[in-house]
Amino acid sequence: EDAAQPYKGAHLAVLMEGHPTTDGIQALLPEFTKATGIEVDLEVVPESDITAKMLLEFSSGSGRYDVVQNNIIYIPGFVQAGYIVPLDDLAAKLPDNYDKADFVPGYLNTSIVDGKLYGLPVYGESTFLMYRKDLFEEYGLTPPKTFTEVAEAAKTIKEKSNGEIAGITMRGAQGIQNVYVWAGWLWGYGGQFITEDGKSALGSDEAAASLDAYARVLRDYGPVGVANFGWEENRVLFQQGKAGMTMDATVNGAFNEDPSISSVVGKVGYTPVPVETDKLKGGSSSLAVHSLYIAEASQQKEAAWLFASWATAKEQQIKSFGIAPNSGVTSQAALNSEEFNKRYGAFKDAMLASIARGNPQYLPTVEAANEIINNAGIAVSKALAGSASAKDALAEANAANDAALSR
Amino acid sequence: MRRIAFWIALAILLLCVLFPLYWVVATSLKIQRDAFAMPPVWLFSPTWENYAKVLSNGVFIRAFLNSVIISLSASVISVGVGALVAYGLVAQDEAIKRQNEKFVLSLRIAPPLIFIIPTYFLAAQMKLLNNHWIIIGVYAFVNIPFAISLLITFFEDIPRELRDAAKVDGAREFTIFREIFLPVALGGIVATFILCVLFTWNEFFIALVLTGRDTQTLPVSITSFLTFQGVQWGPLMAAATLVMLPMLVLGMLVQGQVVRGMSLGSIKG
Amino acid sequence: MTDKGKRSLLLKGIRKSYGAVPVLKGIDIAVEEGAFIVLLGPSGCGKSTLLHAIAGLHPIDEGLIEIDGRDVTSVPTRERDVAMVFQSYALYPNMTVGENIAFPLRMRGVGAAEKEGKVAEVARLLQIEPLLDRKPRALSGGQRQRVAIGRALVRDPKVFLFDEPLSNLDATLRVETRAEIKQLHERIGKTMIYVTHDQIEAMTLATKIVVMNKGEVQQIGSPYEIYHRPANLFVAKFVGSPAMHFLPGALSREDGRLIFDDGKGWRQELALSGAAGVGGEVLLGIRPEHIRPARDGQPAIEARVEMVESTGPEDNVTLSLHGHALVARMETGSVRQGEVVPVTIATDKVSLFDAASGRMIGTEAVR
Amino acid sequence: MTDKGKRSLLLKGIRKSYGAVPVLKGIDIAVEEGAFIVLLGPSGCGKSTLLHAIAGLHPIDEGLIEIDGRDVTSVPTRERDVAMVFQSYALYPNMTVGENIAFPLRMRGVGAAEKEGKVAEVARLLQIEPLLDRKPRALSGGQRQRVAIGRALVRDPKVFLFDEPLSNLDATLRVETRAEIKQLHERIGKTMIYVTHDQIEAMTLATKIVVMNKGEVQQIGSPYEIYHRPANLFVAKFVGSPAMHFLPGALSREDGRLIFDDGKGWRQELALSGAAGVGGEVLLGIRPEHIRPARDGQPAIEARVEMVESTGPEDNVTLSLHGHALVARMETGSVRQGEVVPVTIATDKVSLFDAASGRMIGTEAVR
Amino acid sequence: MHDTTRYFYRPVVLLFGAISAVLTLYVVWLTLHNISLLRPGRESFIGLDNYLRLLTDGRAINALGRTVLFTVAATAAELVIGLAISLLVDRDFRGKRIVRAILLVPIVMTPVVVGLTWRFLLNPTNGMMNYALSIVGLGPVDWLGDPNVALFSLLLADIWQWTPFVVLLAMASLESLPEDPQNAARVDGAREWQVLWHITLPALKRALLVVALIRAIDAVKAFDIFYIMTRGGPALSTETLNLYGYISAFTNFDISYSLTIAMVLTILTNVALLLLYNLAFRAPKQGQA
Ligand SMILES: Nc1ncnc2c1ncn2[C@@H]1O[C@H](COP(=O)(O)OP(=O)(O)OP(=O)(O)O)[C@@H](O)[C@H]1O
Ligand SMILES: Nc1ncnc2c1ncn2[C@@H]1O[C@H](COP(=O)(O)OP(=O)(O)OP(=O)(O)O)[C@@H](O)[C@H]1O
Ligand SMILES: [Mg+2]
Ligand SMILES: [Mg+2]
Repeated sequence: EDAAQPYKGAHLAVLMEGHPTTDGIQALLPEFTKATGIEVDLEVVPESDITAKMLLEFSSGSGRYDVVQNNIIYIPGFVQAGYIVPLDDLAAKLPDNYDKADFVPGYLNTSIVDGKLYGLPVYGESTFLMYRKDLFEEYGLTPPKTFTEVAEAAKTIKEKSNGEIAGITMRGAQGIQNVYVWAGWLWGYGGQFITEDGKSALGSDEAAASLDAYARVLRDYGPVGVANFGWEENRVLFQQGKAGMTMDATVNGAFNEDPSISSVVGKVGYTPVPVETDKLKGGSSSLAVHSLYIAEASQQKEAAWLFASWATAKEQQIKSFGIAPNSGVTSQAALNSEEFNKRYGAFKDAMLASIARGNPQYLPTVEAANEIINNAGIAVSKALAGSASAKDALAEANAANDAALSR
Repeated sequence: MRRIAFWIALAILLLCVLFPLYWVVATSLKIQRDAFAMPPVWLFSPTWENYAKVLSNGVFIRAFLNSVIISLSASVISVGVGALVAYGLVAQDEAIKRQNEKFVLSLRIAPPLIFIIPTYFLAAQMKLLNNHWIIIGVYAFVNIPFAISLLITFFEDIPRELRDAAKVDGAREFTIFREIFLPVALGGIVATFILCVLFTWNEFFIALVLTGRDTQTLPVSITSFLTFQGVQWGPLMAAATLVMLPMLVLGMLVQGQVVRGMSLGSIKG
Repeated sequence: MTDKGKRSLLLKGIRKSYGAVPVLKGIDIAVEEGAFIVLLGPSGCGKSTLLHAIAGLHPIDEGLIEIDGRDVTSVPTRERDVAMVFQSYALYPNMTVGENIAFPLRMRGVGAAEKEGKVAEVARLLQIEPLLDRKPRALSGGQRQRVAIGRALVRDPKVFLFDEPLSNLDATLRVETRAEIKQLHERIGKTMIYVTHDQIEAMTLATKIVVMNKGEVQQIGSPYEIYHRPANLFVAKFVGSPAMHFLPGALSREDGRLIFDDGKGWRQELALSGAAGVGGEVLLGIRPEHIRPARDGQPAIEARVEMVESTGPEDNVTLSLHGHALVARMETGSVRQGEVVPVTIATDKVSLFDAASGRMIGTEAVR
Repeated sequence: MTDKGKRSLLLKGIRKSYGAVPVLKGIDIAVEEGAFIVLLGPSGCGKSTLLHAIAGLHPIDEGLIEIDGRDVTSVPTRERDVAMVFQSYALYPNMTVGENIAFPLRMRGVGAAEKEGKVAEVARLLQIEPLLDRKPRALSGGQRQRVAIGRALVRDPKVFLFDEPLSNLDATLRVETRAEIKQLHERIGKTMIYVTHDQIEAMTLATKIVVMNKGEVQQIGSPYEIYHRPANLFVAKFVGSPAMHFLPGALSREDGRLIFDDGKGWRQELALSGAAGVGGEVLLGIRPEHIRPARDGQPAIEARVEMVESTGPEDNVTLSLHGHALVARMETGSVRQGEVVPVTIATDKVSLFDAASGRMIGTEAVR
Repeated sequence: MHDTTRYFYRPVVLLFGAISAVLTLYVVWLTLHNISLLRPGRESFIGLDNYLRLLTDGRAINALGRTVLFTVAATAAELVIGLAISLLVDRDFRGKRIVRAILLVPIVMTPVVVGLTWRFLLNPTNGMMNYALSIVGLGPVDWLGDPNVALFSLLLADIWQWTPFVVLLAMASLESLPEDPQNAARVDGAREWQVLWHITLPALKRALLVVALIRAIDAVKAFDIFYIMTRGGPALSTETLNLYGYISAFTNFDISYSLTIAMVLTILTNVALLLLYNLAFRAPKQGQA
């Protein structure tokens, strides 16, 4: 065996989400193989289905995948089930590609459970409020700091534009879509998903107030059809200039500022997600991170670590701008690169601010996270459709979540 | 008058069918901004960029080959086995036939959920997860009942006397099946085959769970354009168009084999 | 029932019902080798069903079928080695005429050259050579029927089964094909079972005729026997066209002479053998050809010509004879409507039936 | 061609091909009201195609079809108001026998009571009453055919089209049904076009017979004309069974007497009218019934009996006559094989044909 | 009589029977536990709890109602429209082959793409449907955002996608029909629609019934467009039982409960199928075999 390539001949199976980051890694793989002699079979499946596939694989225990990628909200579940391994020892043994200090700290911290590192962030983002500077100026509005102000601004925009422009647009589609955005309101109103003693907290008055406000502002000043808006519809509507505000992921900034698809380039202001109260249980900006994990069943954990640390290293992240650019890089070096500033300068500061305030508990991170999100999504959807009051809808979700938590 | 009504009806029909297709193809040829413009951009200079992107992607090409291999093999097996079973059943008494047909139809009822999880565990045990055969087998298992139910219908239209005559002429059952039933019911066989191919060609859920990197099929591969950060509409639609083309060609080719009134003139009365 | 000679086909107590409808009610037929059996019977009496049973296409409910001494009752069709012309033709719609005819040979693995030769020969015989490349759907009814015949004739089976094979052919072709079948039979001597409604076919082809009615055998006999010595009223009525006339009356023997009296004034001396039922109620069966114009000097009955219907070669003449309307066959144009003509009855050829049982009780002496 | 009377059907220059195969090559037929037309012709000559054309089921390539004076060439079938018995029966498989027969009435909105009555009547007539509730596939061939007939007879259309309607019925039933059709025709006087291969049907039903060959009309005439004065060799040969014999020879007139000489020693005086072709090559047409046993005193020819074939009522006897093999019809049992019998030729009934053109040049005087 | 035809179907039927029996037992066994993919090794036998839970699960019962509504509506509409289309194109005209291939387009299109496309077409602000409506002065309709409309919008997409299935099979059936009975009906004075009603449709009956059954079965299991277009929303208004089962399995990872849902759905569908089948193919009367 070649001393410089101790893992030559290893054959890694990697499961990743369809994402620009993945495209970048895929394109760079030959370099990795050349450097280490490790062959990588990269399988790409859509983000929405990857968890199912991964869990089936983990529970069958066949050790088919060495490295997998997923949202950090699953970490507690995976750890508890013993599906993934801590990386600290590996990092100590094979530190070559790993530069802990280079990761955006907020991102890396999400992958640490009980002091142990379980994942390497591949990409991350937060949420912020986007508003139309031109309209705000025209109608004499200032960027809202509270949700009440959001509602007022939305009202003004809708009325002053004679209903031509929606006051605000947000995701309404049932499930992770509406929960992802509504969660900002929940936290911002002083609510939370789960109490410290592990009970569902959606029955609280804060939660009800936040949902009531969320539903009301969308019903009254939102666009037609918002109840089925996902990330895409929401983004497109805003970038076509048909809405005065939106709250969504920071990556949306990249779309707003892309002249090949957007008609609001340069007209958008970015500001953190508002809060309604100062008695917050957590921030109203999200911290959404997707990391690489090493499977417990893997027979070649060291090679797997080499790959994971290589794929998330700053060199690769910077190179990826030339392949499949995206604003979700996790390396500070990449964030500060010229390329990044050129592309995403317009919202970079707001983005970094949001990340800094980002709430890693933004979505529930317990074992039953998915189910809780699903139940909450139904409640949001019901309130939005008016088929139940915010309070009743949440009460139902609360009961369901309690059941799920106790299962 | 009637002719005009016919052509108008046909035009409306084609419009309804083709509009979404037009949209898909047009989007694949548009740059992103035009794709979502409202009012729609009817005139645009096409870009081949999306196709170039899809075709330069080795994964897509491999998935294409996987899809071809898997859907053709599974469909050939399904129609082959289905036709044999259908032939056997058509020859039985009414009661036996119905009883079996009911059973066969009921096999189609189970949602994939029910068998996908057990199958996954089984395949994992047998280390077959990255193997073409497991997915071909599952697709055959899913499509055989379907093929049987349809082919019984088509075989039943074949006059009983033909089987009798062939028996008198010294044909074995299998020969009758091959020489008479298959050709005479060709229209039905072709329709069934097309549908089986389509089902497997487009099936997503089973493929997602049971395929691995080497066996991934197009519908799974295509969803890599549905990312956490949005749908890559241009490449997705280009890929969708590319996925559709071979099926349309296949449809046209095999449907050309069908002759109207194949069984005419075979019996009197 | 014929029992002599080597038996090539034996049917014993064949019963078959469709659901509750009995169609064959115990058929017993024994066929010696090389016989040409014609099945006659009214539409729906079970002839086709019987052929299907022999071929093994429908399972029978009861009974025994032997071919060449082998019990084939539960042997599959393929192994019974019979050839059959189906009443409904049952052509293979996906094959050309040539392929249809060649099919049975192909199934037996006959070599290409022999196959082609045989197909060509059969096609020539049936005058369908120009059609060999057509599909059945592009054929006329008669052409289809000929293909169906061809498919049987091309073979050399143990038994031939023909189900009304010539019904849709024109007279000329029918005569020719009939002659070909007869020649074939004489040449290869295979047993043939032949269903037909054409009396001339039946009479000229058969070595034995089987008359069936409602799933039962009425009479088995040579064409001559069937026609001239019908076993019962049914057979007498069914065979022959125009049909036999039946005059009810009584029979008596006077001075050793057999006298039929219709009770309405017609007394007729008969020159028959047998005639057991003297004294009882009888039916006198007279066929059209038994009524003839009286030649000079013959004892004549006056008959009025009620109607003349020409069939071409001869006229069917309806006569009023002692108040009975009887049809006679006469030379074309020999009588005219309204005329009164002297006729005689061939009193040595007529038949007598028991009115109660329908059984034949007297007819001409056996030749 | 008949031109008198009101025309109920006129076919003019009908042409039709299947692909490159011409099937009807210019058919002209005019039918006066209430005629009963029988179409005769060899299998595949285009009879069914012609009926389909009249019914409007196949578009024709050329020509004109008029029904009751109205040009219907491009009128849909429904409006032509014809009833048809299809050669293939074309029963509705999903309907019972009763529903099949009632269908045309239903389509015309006939009331329930009337419908039931008519169906019952037709069923009785065709002896299918017990089958009214069965589906066609549970019927025998002849039963199916009767249902097909019933579906036509139940109607009262402008024209009836029958395509070999009785081919699968037994003789008795055929005679009865034929009589029913004839009666129906006499009663309602509707035009009927009737295809058959049965000569007796043709002769007894038709008011006019149309003989076709290869898509062309050969002769149109009354049954008597067709049989006794065939327009050409084809008609002479095609009509009549056993067929007419043709002796080649030369014709001459000696002392005002017409003499036929076969060149091999047979000279026969003929008592014919016409006979234009004296001196040329001719064919002498002799039908089987023109050869009769010579009565005492008649000029006789010695004929050797080569073969006797019984058809039941009579024997077809093959005679060797001046070296020619001729079939004659004789009374059953009147001659035996090997015998030499004296026969006469009905020299006033035979026909003469021009050997080159095939046209008829002389036959018996018109009655 | 000795008949080899049973060897044509017995082995396959037996094999399928065995596989499904084993599968059913295995699945039933799983449903008696509380298996979650997130809790490996912590599952326990809980008896009929999952079934009891389902009985009282309002979400599931509503989903069942929606499944029935969707299935009936989709099957009926597709059958009628599909039949109409196949009759329309069941004649000879120029370009028939092309038209037939084009008619396949909707089933040829990948379901994911169909869902996305329709989602886009039905987009209330940017979609083609509302654009078309606005041209004739109607709308906008909130196709997918209004809980009262969303299910019907999905129905629209489903009809678009699956009607060709009916068309393809109906055309194949039509092509094998004998012409004579239809001609006879014309001679008997039937108008074209009467020919259709009295002769053609009865002849197609079996094929159409089987197609209807298959479509109904597939509609019960409809997944792709639901998943892509609404994921059961808004306000659960498009959540069918099958989708609920899927969500239980792959969102909640509650395998046992999901299999319980799937099992109950399978049983209910089976019962419905048997009833429908027996109704549709009533035993023939005596002597008509
Ligand atoms: N679809 C077709 N394509 C080509 N030729 C055809 C087609 N249908 C019929 N023919 C030919 O047309 C001719 C006339 O057919 P038709 O059915 O009219 O004959 P026919 O006189 O009724 O004969 P038959 O007495 O046998 O019923 C036949 O020679 C037949 O082979
Ligand atoms: N599937 C069936 N169900 C009930 N009865 C049937 C069935 N098939 C035939 N039959 C009846 O059985 C009897 C005999 O039918 P078969 O076909 O043997 O008659 P056939 O003697 O050949 O008559 P034909 O001369 O009309 O062809 C008929 O009365 C017929 O109605
Ligand atoms: Mg029969
Ligand atoms: Mg014909």
